[in-house]
Amino acid sequence: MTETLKVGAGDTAPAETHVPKLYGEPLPELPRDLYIPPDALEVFLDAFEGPLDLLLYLIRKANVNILDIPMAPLTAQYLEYVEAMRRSNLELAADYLLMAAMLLEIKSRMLLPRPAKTEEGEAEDPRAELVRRLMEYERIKLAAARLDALPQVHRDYEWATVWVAEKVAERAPEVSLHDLQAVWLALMRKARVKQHHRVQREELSVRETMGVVLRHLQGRGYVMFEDLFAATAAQAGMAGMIVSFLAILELARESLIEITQSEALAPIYVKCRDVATLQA
Amino acid sequence: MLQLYKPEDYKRVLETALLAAPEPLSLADLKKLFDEDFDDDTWRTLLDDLKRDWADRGVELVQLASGWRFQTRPEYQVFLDRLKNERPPRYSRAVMETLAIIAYRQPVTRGDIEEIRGVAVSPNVLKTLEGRGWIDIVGHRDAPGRPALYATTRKFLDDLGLRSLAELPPLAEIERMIDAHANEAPEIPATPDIADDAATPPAQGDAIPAAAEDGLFGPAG
Amino acid sequence: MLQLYKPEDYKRVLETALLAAPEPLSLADLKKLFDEDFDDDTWRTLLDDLKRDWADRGVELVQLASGWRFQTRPEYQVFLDRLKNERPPRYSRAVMETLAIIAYRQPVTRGDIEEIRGVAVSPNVLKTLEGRGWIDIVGHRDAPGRPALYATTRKFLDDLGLRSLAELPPLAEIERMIDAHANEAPEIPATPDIADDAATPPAQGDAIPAAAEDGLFGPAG
Repeated sequence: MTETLKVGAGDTAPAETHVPKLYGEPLPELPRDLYIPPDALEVFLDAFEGPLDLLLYLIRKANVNILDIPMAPLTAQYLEYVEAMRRSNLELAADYLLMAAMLLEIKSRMLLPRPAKTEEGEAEDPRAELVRRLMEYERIKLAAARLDALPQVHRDYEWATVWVAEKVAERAPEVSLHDLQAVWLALMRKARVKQHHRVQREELSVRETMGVVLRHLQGRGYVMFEDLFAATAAQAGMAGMIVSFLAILELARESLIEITQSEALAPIYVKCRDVATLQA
Repeated sequence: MLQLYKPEDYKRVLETALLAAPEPLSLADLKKLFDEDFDDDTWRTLLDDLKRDWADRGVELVQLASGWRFQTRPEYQVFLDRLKNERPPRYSRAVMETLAIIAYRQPVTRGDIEEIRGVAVSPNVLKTLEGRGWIDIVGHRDAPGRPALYATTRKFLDDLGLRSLAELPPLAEIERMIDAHANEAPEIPATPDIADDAATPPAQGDAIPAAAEDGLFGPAG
Repeated sequence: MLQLYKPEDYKRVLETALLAAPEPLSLADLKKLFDEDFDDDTWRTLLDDLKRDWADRGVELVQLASGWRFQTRPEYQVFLDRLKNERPPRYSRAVMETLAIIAYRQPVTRGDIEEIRGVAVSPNVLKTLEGRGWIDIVGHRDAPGRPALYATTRKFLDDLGLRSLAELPPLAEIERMIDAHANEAPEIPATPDIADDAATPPAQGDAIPAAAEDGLFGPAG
């Protein structure tokens, strides 16, 4: 594994020549692609999202294996970049300085003899954490580019938005069967409470109910058989219904009412025999 | 880039732009869509054609003062309303009680309603229900003043999703529920026949108002 | 009221509702449209049919995280852009990388994002994404300072045309690509697209100046 970073062949030699020294350490080779005109440095800096992005650029540009990074030249290039920034009086982000310290620390640990192998296998490479972070960042960087490539509403397409032509007429209230039933139930309950004492006081008699039925039939022509029960049942419940039935039979027997049914199971209608004489 | 050759291609771009535009698009706006400069007759043809394409849909292309836009047809409003979460307005208690009384006791007079409710019925209440087309007068009772008899209409059934009055929650059942609540203690065993009779609503419940209208079962006189 | 008889009639109501809805409509929403209760297969057939009807148009029916919606096809955007006064801004790399970390590693704290990106995260980046309604705070990590945990929203999926996070471009694939590249001998040129992707500094226009973006330290001394 060579310890020099390959540099693009087309790169021209820098006009400025001086002995590159970083923190007193001479560089083995000039990191040519890092010689940037000072006024372009700011633009260059802006192009990177941080030290990890810059390191990835240096590694990919040199086309070296990310799992076996040559630490010395990489560190040298990185520091040269930091130094160039310092020379141009550009403000340096803390993150860049932090990374510089980390690179120098890894590099120095690389110079020390490797510790003995552990039980699990090879000893931890001093570069392992850096490699892990670089790979994770590269994954996210690619993912971000992929996300950005996805069609995005308002940038790449629009929602269809058809105008809703609202009618000017106000919205009619809605009534459900359930509402209707609940109201009726409440009405019936109220009616029962009102009539409770009367029902208790007065005895239910067939004759009295016959009067109720007659009154109910008065002026109505044909009345549904069931409605007669409904009218009396509302007043006296099931007992009232039985009394009503007896009263209707008695009225029919006395020929005061007429009961008709057109066919079996058809509705049964009840009608006063002589409306005129019964009118009050 | 998408290449446009036939009039169909242009129409498709036009349609897409109009469907996506939040505001009506003027002819000047629409002209920005294409590099080509059509004369107004061509534009008119394109737009008329597009309008015709949408003739049988729930959405139509209309020309307004400020330009062209797609909008929903009024007939579809009732469906779109169902998607809204806002609560629909509600009728007052007086209107609901009156409606319930008419539905279950029809035909009834205003006096009948007042008797059951125990309070006077405002003419507005009946007017509201008549205005909605849910009740109408089906005759007059042969009594002093010949009071009007109210019954529910076919529109009432349609609007409540009923095929006939027979599908109203049965009266007897409701009353059994009241009984169960009111006098829990003395359970009088009902003769099955009677209970069944009372619980079975008339087969053609909605035929009653109609019959009264026809004068068949109308007030004897 | 409009009567619906044939499947075509139902499809037309469906189409109208979907074209007019300001938000995607879920199946539950769509079911509110009709009195009839169709089973899911019938719904699927109706929607698939409708989708097919629009196959050759500039607008398409798509299924997103929160439901169904009509949207214009990307090929037509070049025309629609001509009607716009301004183009929507492209997000900076800082914003997109932050979004990617939240999307793929959610829920994450600001500290997690900084750890992965290797730089401080400006509050503006998070504010931009929150303002778009793409991320929100879903809780707090049980750690010193109880940092907020960020996650992506349903709107993020809707706006990017995804039905679920599972439809994000797979990270696993990206990892394979990196691995394939990493395992090659250093002398052999890398797979071109990866090398290009990773080694090409972004166009200047995309990047927010680091000084404004990430907050700078004092001059190195």
